[in-house]
Amino acid sequence: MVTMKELPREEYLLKGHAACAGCGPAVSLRLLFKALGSKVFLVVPACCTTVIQGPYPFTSFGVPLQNILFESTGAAASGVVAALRQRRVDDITVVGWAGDGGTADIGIQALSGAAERETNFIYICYDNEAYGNTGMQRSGLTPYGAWTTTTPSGKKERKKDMPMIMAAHKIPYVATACTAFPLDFVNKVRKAKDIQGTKYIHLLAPCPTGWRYDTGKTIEMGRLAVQTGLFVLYEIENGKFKLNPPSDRLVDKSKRKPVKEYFAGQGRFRNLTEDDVVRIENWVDEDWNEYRKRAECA
Amino acid sequence: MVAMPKKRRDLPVTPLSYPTVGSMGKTGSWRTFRPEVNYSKCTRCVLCWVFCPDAVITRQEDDSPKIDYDYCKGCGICANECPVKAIIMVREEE
Amino acid sequence: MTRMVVDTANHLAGYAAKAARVKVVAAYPITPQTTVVEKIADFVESGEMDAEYIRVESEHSAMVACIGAAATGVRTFTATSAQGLALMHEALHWASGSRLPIVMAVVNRAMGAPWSIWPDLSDSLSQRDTGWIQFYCADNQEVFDMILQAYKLCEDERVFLPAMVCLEGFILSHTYAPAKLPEQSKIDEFLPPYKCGWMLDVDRPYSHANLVSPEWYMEFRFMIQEAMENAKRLIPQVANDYGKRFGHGYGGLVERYKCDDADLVLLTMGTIGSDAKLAVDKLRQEGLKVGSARVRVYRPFPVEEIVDLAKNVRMFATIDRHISFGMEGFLASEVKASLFGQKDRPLFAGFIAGLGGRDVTAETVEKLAKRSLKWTDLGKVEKETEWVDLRE
Amino acid sequence: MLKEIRIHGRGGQGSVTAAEVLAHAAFIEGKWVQAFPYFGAERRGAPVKAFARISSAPLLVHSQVYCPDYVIVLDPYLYKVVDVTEGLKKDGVIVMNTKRKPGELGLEGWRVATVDATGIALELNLLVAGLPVVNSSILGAFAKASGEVKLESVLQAVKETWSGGAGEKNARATELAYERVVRWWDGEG
Repeated sequence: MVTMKELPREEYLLKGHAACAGCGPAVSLRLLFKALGSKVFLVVPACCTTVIQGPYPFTSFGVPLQNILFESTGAAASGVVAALRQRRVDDITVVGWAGDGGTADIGIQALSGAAERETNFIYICYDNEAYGNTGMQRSGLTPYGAWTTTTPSGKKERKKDMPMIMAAHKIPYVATACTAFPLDFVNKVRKAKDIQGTKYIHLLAPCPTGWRYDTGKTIEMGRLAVQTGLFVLYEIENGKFKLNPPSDRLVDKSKRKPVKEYFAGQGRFRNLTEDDVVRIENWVDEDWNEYRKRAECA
Repeated sequence: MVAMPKKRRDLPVTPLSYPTVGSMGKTGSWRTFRPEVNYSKCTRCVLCWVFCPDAVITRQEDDSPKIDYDYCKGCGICANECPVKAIIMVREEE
Repeated sequence: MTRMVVDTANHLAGYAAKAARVKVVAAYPITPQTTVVEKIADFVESGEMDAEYIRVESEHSAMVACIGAAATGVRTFTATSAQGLALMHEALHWASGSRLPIVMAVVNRAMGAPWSIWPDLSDSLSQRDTGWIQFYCADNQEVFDMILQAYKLCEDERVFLPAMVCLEGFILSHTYAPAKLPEQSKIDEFLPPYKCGWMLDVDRPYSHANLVSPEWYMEFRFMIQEAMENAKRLIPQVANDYGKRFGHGYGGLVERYKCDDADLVLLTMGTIGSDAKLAVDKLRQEGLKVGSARVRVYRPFPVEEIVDLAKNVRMFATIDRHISFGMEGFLASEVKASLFGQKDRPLFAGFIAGLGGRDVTAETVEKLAKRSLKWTDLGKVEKETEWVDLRE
Repeated sequence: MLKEIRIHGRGGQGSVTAAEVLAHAAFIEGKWVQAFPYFGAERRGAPVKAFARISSAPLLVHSQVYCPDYVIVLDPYLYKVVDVTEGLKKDGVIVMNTKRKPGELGLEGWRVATVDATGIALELNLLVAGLPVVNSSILGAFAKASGEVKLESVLQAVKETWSGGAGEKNARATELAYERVVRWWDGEG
């Protein structure tokens, strides 16, 4: 297990990039490169990262980056991986880096296909729970009750369980991560790098612009998402489910912070009613029952 | 540093963009508040460096942070995350 | 030694991909394209072809996987038809904008609704503005030859564009006929290893195709237009080179047949151009001065050749296996546009025929020619666009 | 000279393969050839058509065959549901897999050659998925009845289509059909 100080000093996301102030995905990109170094081909569909690069002829990325169509990250990565294999190159890690819309909505077909074909790459969904690049519209990963520009009174449906959808593909590695737990994320990326086949990491990456909190609180929001049990850190390695710290200590409901603490800090949840909160708490309990059973089985 | 093309003949066959510090310019101008480090309080835990979204904090020899104000957007994550409150956000001077 | 084989045009497309030493094939099955990719799957599994065959989950992904592979430095191939091509549409633009020399066999099939599995050119022609070079074939040999020539052309640094080699479904795709396959070593000499204007590289990292502001976007578009003009110049050269090396082979922008002294020239695309020759022979026997010209390359469009062809002709008649709803056949529009600046323009009539696989026989073409000749004598065209054999 | 052949069969009987093998045999003799299915979706058991063209000059024609010189019928019952004579030239020949005589088939006035291809397949135990294979043998009958291709060429094409033991067996069926075909217009019947 790596420590904070052991993270390499090299930066492959260069300063002066075009992310919003306090951008969770930007923090995560830095961590991604600290995990993998520079021998990476990044495949990026339309998403905030398209903009983070800055405009031609400049880019803030120090690794090769193929911008590709919104719904096609899995397919583009498949082509890159096949070509590398034909060129007998085996020291480059191919990473698909896509947002929640590009993963769970428009891109789910290409991702599912790539996973079913056992394409050797890491797919990271950086989830800021809405279409951030186009100004915060609802996605399949927007949580219940959250305001977006297309759900002005709050989303009426629940968030898709994307990592479990990927686990159903029987790929060798599925993990969740959060920007607020950098070492957990780095370790998971490094573990994924050494596994053959499709590896899926679902990364909750808080977004001050869309979630409506102070830009300084990005890490705090991520931490609360995990501490309240709303977002759970786990990994499924060859079908074996394992809760990771600190989520592994939250099976006991009394250890979890009240979900209200998470909602209170974010403007996007301002329309939540007391009933909504109770409903969400019940869902969290139900979900945790499932996680507990899975953890016990393993 | 990548040179800005001037004429059509300077262009590559398709848009290829090269790694550049300041691809979006000097983003320090986006700032309203600036982080200031109190080095006597700093414990060299490097958390501010880890969590900086803008890669503007470098770890000095002794692991204390150095902030590049040319590019720091002033988001305040470093101040918020510093366990000993060694970084505070102060209003930019006119 | 050149080898003669008898096989379907779809299988010959597979042979051509193998002969081109394609490294990555990504494709999704659709009638009538399927036997192209089945052949390639056989080649890859038997080890006759050292390539990766990515069995993608859609045509959109097929094209994007080709883009990813081509950008990573290898030669790519795919094939599709109709709805599959339409699904690819978005990615077609991405391929040409990325200046990747991907070659694709388009096995022409009519677009639905309603479902049709039979041929017409509406699928590929409606991709006209995607920045792809488009070749149209009239027999099995031409399919094989043009796939190899397409790679040679597309990988030329003056071009760096993708190309479609179009062949009509069933009429060619499932028709078993003889073709010559040149020796592999000679093909290797003709077509050296893959070349592209750029590729992903960890030693020289860059972002490809990130945001381009209005300040530069137009210049990149102009460069594609320039590349198309270059392609127009290079297509006959590539064909000559191919012909010299292999002693046979199709090529050039327009195939002319008995046009020199013709009063009437029938302009066609695809296999109708082959049957039109039979009609021309028949009409010539009757003493009628008719020729035919098959437009082999639709993008870039051979404007100069059309202008040249028009010089001593009294009338042009196009036969389009396609309709641009609300206007006319695409070939009709392009031919007329080509001639707009000319002083003495021939009379013009456009025929719409063979949509959705309706058979266009030599007799049909003969009938259209005779009607056009009547108008030539009259000095006036009675109906500028006519649907052929349309029921009352 | 251009000769056009239409083959009638049922989906699964190998009508398209028969057209291809026939074209291949003529190709071996240096002819220009085409073989193609009726353009459409083929369903197992349903009546299907395939076509072949044999020519001494390169083939420019790409339309379907409307007035064949020859008709080959793979299935003995098909004549009841399909007009196998449709468009057939007046002096055209029908080569049919049947045990019956032309008079019993309602084909009076046509030049008909018959062979019991199903019987040959059963005799040789030439079966695929339990069904007798008749497409290879009928081509032997066609070679004899039409004179358009030599038996040797058909045998070579058959062996190139089916390899190994299957090729030998199919070739034997072709030979037997060549020997047993009856050309009724020659007064042989």
